Amino acid sequence: MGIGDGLSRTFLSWPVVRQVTGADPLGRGPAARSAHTDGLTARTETADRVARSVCPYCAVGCGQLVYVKDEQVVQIEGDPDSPVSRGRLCPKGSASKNLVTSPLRQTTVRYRAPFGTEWEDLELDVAMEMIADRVVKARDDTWQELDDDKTVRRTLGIASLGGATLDNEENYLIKKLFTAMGAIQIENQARI
Amino acid sequence: MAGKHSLFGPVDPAADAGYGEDHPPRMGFFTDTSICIGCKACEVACKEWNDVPATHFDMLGSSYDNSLSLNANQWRHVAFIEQAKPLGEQESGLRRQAVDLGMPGMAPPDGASAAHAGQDDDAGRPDFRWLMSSDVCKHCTHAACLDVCPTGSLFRTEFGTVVVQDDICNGCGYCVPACPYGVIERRKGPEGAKNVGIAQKCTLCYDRLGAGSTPACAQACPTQSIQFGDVDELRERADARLAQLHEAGTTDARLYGHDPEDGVGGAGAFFLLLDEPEVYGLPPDPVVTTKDLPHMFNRAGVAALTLLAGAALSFLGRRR
Amino acid sequence: MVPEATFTSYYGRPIVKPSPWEADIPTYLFAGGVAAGSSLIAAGADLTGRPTLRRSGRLGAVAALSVSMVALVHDLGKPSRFLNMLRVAKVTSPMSVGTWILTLYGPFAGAVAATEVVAMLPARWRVGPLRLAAVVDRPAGLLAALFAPPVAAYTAVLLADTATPSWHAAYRELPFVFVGSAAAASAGLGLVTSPVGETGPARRFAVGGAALELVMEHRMERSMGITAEPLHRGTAGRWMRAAKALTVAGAAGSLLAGRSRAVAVVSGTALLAGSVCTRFGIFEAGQESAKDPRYTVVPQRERLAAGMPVRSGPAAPRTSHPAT
Amino acid sequence: MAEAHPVGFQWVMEAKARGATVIHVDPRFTRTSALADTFVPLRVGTDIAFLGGVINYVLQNGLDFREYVVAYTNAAVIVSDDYQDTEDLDGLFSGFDPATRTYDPASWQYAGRDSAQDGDDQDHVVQRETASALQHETHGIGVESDPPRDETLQHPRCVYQILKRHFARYTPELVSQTCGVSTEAFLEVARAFTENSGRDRTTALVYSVGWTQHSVGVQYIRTGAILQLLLGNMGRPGGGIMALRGHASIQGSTDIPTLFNLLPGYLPMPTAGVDDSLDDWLDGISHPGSKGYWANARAYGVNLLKAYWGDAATAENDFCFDYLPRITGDHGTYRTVLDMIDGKVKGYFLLGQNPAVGSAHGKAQRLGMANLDFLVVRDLFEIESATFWKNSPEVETGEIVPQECRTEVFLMPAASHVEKEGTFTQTQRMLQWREKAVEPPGDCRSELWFFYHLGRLIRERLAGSTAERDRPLLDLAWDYPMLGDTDDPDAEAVLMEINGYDVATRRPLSSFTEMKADGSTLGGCWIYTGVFADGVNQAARRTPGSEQSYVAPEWGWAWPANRRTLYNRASADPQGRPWSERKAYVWWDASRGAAGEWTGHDVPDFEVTKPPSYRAPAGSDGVEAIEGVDPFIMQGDGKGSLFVPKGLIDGPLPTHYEPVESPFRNPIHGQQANPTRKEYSRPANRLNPSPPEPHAEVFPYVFTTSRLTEHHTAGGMSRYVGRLAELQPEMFVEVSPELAAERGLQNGGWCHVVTARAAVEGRVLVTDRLSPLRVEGRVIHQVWLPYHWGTGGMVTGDSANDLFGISLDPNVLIQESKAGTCDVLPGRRPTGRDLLAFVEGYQRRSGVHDDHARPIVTVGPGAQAPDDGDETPDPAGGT
Ligand SMILES: Nc1nc2c(c(=O)[nH]1)N[C@H]1C(S)=C(S)[C@@H](COP(=O)(O)OP(=O)(O)OC[C@H]3O[C@@H](n4cnc5c(=O)[nH]c(N)nc54)[C@H](O)[C@@H]3O)O[C@H]1N2
Ligand SMILES: Nc1nc2c(c(=O)[nH]1)N[C@H]1C(S)=C(S)[C@@H](COP(=O)(O)OP(=O)(O)OC[C@H]3O[C@@H](n4cnc5c(=O)[nH]c(N)nc54)[C@H](O)[C@@H]3O)O[C@H]1N2
Ligand code: SF4
Ligand code: SF4
Ligand code: SF4
Ligand code: SF4
Ligand code: SF4
Ligand SMILES: [Mo]
Repeated sequence: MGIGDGLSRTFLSWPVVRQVTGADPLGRGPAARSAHTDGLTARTETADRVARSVCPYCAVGCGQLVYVKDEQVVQIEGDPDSPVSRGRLCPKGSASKNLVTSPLRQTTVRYRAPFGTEWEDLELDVAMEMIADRVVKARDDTWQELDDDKTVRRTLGIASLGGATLDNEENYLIKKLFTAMGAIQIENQARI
Repeated sequence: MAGKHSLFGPVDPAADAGYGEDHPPRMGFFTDTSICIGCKACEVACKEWNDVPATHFDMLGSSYDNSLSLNANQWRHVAFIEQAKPLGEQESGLRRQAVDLGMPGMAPPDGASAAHAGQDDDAGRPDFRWLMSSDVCKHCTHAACLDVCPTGSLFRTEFGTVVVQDDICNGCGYCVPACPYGVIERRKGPEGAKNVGIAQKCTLCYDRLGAGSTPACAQACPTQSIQFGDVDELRERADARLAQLHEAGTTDARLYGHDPEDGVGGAGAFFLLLDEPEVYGLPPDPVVTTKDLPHMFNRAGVAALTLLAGAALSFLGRRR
Repeated sequence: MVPEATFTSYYGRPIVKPSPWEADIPTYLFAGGVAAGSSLIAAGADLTGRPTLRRSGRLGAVAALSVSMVALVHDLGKPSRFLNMLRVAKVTSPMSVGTWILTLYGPFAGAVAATEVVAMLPARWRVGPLRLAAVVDRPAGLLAALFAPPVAAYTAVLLADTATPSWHAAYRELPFVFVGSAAAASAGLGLVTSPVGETGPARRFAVGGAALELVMEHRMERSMGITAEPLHRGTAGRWMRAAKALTVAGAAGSLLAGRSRAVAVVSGTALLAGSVCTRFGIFEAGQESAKDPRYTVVPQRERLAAGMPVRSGPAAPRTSHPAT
Repeated sequence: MAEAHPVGFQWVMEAKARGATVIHVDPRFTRTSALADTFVPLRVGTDIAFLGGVINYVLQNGLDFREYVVAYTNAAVIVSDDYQDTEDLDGLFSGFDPATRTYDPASWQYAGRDSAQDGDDQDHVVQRETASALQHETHGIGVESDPPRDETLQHPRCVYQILKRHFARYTPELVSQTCGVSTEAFLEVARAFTENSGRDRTTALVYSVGWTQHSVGVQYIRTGAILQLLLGNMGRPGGGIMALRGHASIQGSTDIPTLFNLLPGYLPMPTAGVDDSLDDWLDGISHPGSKGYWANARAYGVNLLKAYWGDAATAENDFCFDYLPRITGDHGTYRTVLDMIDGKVKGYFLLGQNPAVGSAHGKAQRLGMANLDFLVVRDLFEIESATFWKNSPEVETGEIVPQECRTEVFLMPAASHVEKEGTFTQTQRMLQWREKAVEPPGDCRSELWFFYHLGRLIRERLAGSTAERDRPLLDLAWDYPMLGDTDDPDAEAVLMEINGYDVATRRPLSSFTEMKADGSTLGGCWIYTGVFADGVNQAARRTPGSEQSYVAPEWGWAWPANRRTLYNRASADPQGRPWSERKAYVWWDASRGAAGEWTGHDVPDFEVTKPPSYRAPAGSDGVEAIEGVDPFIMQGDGKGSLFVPKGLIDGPLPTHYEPVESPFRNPIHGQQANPTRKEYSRPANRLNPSPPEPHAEVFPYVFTTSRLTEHHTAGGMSRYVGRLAELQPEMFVEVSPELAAERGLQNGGWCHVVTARAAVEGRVLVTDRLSPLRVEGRVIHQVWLPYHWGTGGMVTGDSANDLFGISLDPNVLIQESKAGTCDVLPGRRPTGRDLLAFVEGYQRRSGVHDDHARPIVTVGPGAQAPDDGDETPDPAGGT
């Protein structure tokens, strides 16, 4: 019969027997435990690796530990070693796993054609080529050599906004490329 | 081992449940609400760790509390109480106020005076405070939920905490009305979520404790309003903190649930509050229902005998 | 009426949670009572030679038991795990105790019902093991009757052993109310199903049960303080008023039912209905008392104000803060 | 701080536990107020008056830290006798030109300086256009080293006395009248501030965007700086001014700027006609004759150019200086958005920013995006800025018709912070390296990948071009090691380039002092040099905090030179001794080294072997001119600036101006609001009238916007994340019970807030946390809104930013999004076309409907004249 934790378990592991024979007659503790309970482990223990990271939300810069199992992020929590945060995270930092694993994350390129009413799909490399074409064209079309007789060598036809969520290395390449391109309306959250 | 305090009174719950004397120390929480900033990190961290579903997407209009209560999908709940109340003043026992006390919009000060904003030089500081407090399962020394559970799903761990075994619970729901704090609840949904139909509540992160880690909520708490540790030591810390606050003039600070002599034999998760418990949605003098169980069974036994006797008498009577 | 007590709460939200139970559970309470009472009646009828009353009692008991088991399983959040109830035997859990009581009671009630069915078969079919029926018949019936009173009584503890204010506060009297109700209802069933010639004990049982129920219910309310309020309000109030009327009427009727089969049927039905109403009324009142923080806070506050917090230690209560 | 920097707030709580007094000054009672010892509600936009009152309290009662003030600030310096104060000119300083609404700072100079030979100065008009104050954040002021001084501070024209006169009017009564703060509360703050400052105690000032998002934002912070200098709190432990910055790497994106006016390391973008040659550009930075480390600007500039253009950059071609495009004025984001509406911009990249929700004047943002050739949105989610053509409020009103909107949109999925490696620079200038945990899903890629490959594709297209304009792209040093299957550039290699190395040996530089101006070293951001000291990624250091001192120097790396507190020389007295034992931080130890060394808990912000007694030889400049008692080593005179003779657009001292939209007449001066503010007056940017204009009463209430702990900025990282979305599921509006009664608002019901731009709705939250204030004898209601909602995500709602128009601080071009006027009505707002008509009705009633130019200057010659605001000439000019 299906008494106990499964057919394979023996009569001796029937909790009632354990109640009668053990130190837990009221069936509150050891007698009541299931095999599953005995096998519980924290997933931080079973992770394949832990990456030391930093919270992506605000500038406090709290330390995060990112636990990975089977190439999936299984837990993100505060890094107790961090002298900034001492292992603590606010609700946003605590929601970081939910952020990176959110089902709403965009994982494919979406394209909206001029006058379009819906998104279309686009291969990543096609999109890259198309963007490169458009940059080159916009730059050519709006190139400005002089302004009021003063040399400016630039384009005011290309602008960009954003950077505060990005890495220093990324901002460095962004500014470097745009500057070489002659695009100057490069802005980010520091302005707002 | 079952003993004279197995149903009521101070006891080491893990030992009483049969873990022997060399079980690890009892672990629990001291939540010092006087330093809670109401950030809800505890709510989020708990949900992330325990994969508790999000179900509630309506604004409640009750200050910043949109999580409603402790329930199957909310194992930590941060209460927000806005009070027009003179600071540092002593509270009387029973407040002479209406049910909806402290709610936004209650008792607006005289429109014209605007005195509570501290406009008039002699009006002093704003007589207003915003209390925040993160509530959780109390991991009672005498846990009604555990006592009444007919399947042994709820059990006492070696750390003295009270945990549901999801693989055992049959959803009888008995633990729900048994809890004197209204903590545990059967998960109703959402569809597709795990453990629907099963009683759910804080496990005090039993899996993490086993791994030597701090519970997710306490680990996250930015201000250490939630302090995790050995209950005996936390009780000392709480006493010290209370003394410190009283000395500093915060006379309305009081401990809640720390007393091993109280109705649940002391809570494994206890609190420092700045007002009466019921202001925070906590019962002022909770008692584990099974304290009265022997008496109840007694009465039921007499009743059963009465029934038996009644039946016998009915048949013993004159045959008609 | 108790004057409206002033109290504080958190946005008027409940403190304790109402049970997640629905109509299943009062149905279970009712059916369990009917089953228990019926087994007693059946045993009495068996011993005193009232075959129809015996049969109706035995079959009624097993039918009611089946209803109660269906209701119970239906109520489970994970019905597939019904048998997990038998994992442990917990004396601290009225539901576990009840389960084991039912486990003892059920087979006997079932067996004796089976023998009754066997007895109804044509004699030539009663061959082989079926012949055993005649042997086990009376012992099984007596054992079922022995285990029946706990079945009727434990459900009161089931409700009372909660933090639901109007249930817990009733714990002293509720078992009597429930056994009274069980007696009245099962007797009602007997009145409905048996010829007047056999129902004398049932009528006495009915009157006694009804009286016990009504008297103890009255005492219960007086001892409950503010938590009696929900018994008078809303749906619960309507159930309770109907219960009282039906039970009184049913009891009165059963005094006269000795002569008229029709009166017996009507009053028996009234008693059954009265029991249903009692169970639903008390169930509902408890649910309501849990949803309103007043019933949790006020009694506890009163206790504190009287300087009598619940403490295990020495008489002088340890106060945790100046206000208590 | 508890709301928006909760984990940082643990340190405030810890300080409080150790006995610190915590004071919170804010228009509304927040989570921070709940934990503060004292909460002082004030009217939004009046902090200069409030702090000015504290300064006045300090000066009137002689409570300044005199030894510190004399030695370390410019209090003793004597200012030109041409200088006239706002006290003399009713709210203007000397040098104001009403036509351009700019100041000529010549009269603000230190005495004895011949401002005529001020050849290296950028034109003040240009300065305002180019947000030059941001450069001065680290540039320091270009003043000469040795101005005349009166160390008794008695000279009537010494800074101290000017300050005293300037702030004399900021009495407790005036503070009370202006800010709506009780004099008692004000005095409590003033006392707490002063009693907790000095040798043995320090007071820290913490601010964030409650101070910056004003048309006088920079001067707010200046006021704080003056106070902290007067009380001797700068450069000392537990003191200073803590700017709580915003996003994870907002500091990094300012240091290595994606900003129009800056290059990495706060080098300015060259201005056409000003920075014509490498020398012009570098002299403009180093201010020859000034003290300090900017004297080495040539090395920093050359290293950057070498990092950009590698081998192509040689001494002969001025290291490709001509490859840098030139700016000609304001190219800020708001200006650019208006240009988009005008069709001048073809392509727009959004790199982790959501202006459709996050930037002021949401409608202008969205209409601008609807008028592009192409838009590239790189984000984790399908944010509003990517879907404006589909579900924006303008689609509802018919202002954007999808079938008629020509913008081509590419939504490129971005890799998250765990899917790439790199450094963030947090608010205390500390770089922390993140390890990559997993590969990004699907087509998600890092910006590093995107920009590297975009550059590669563009260069491929231009390969073989002989056009001169393509040289900067073709000569670009664009060669990084690739990692993994997706060809990700190696972030560590990029960080190495940022750090800089010896070109010949590729040895990483350990300090910017190793940078050479001859092209033999390169480095992309001089202030970051040292992050790769000894070839080790110092930003990846993770010595547990518990195993080191409280300064925690071995966790991450802080610029410059891993220094955790700037200007920490000031933590010792002029002789180099700690001001007190309790507050010892960095001090001179005569027994160390050959002839003594600076030492202490932190890396000394001073040449280690330069003794306190060092005096500069006459005629010296640069680092040599920094004397042993000059802690502010980036300033041209080595002193903390109480008075700023140069570098600020709107005056050498802060003075109270009303917010651009205010129901009140400026109680202090005839000049109503900041006269030099940026205001783009055009039909699309109508501002509510303020006194002395008529009809201000149409918008009787003050509103302000800010954050909730539970959400993040424009909501991309919270409204799309269930765990956060459920915590604050709906847009709401906080009002006081008094206002609720006045306007019939029900808690939990709906209301809508109206300005001349838009009406937005939200649920009502009636709360005592907002209280009416009494200002100038009138009761004023303040309304509060969070700005986190938009049309996308799991929880949607109206965007508070739709309520704002665009008016900017002149120094840094940051919008005034902390103060506006509005009306509040019960119920839901009209929808569709009715909404447009509804808002237009308000415009009519308030008189801003017809082509409306508002007076900006309200005193002196030119007062009350309609002002067209700041339109720049059509830039799509010559080729
Ligand atoms: N939870 C959360 N944290 C965040 C963010 C987030 O969106 N959510 N964003 C991050 C970013 S990008 C930034 S920039 C920071 C911003 O951090 P904060 O500046 O702290 O953020 P805010 O909430 O916008 O504004 C702070 C306070 O300024 C007050 N205030 C408004 N006007 C005035 C005024 O005139 N005077 C004074 N004294 N106070 C005024 C507001 O009432 C508000 O309480 O937060 C970062 N951290
Ligand atoms: N009314 C009002 N308006 C304000 C303010 C205010 O106080 N009041 N505050 C202002 C301030 S201080 C700020 S900073 C702005 C913020 O405004 P925004 O910067 O526009 O808002 P965010 O929602 O932070 O946008 C950042 C976006 O970056 C995306 N993201 C995150 N990580 C990455 C990444 O690694 N790569 C890429 N490509 N994308 C990523 C996120 O999904 C998110 O959509 O709002 C400003 N607007
Ligand atoms: S955890 Fe919170 S406080 Fe810390 S960095 Fe992240 S968002 Fe900021
Ligand atoms: S608080 Fe309730 S759920 Fe928690 S242990 Fe106690 S009785 Fe059980
Ligand atoms: S619902 Fe589950 S945990 Fe609760 S009492 Fe029933 S079996 Fe036990
Ligand atoms: S201890 Fe664990 S399960 Fe309990 S509230 Fe905290 S995080 Fe949740
Ligand atoms: S995490 Fe800590 S501070 Fe934040 S709400 Fe929870 S208990 Fe309060
Ligand atoms: Mo920000």
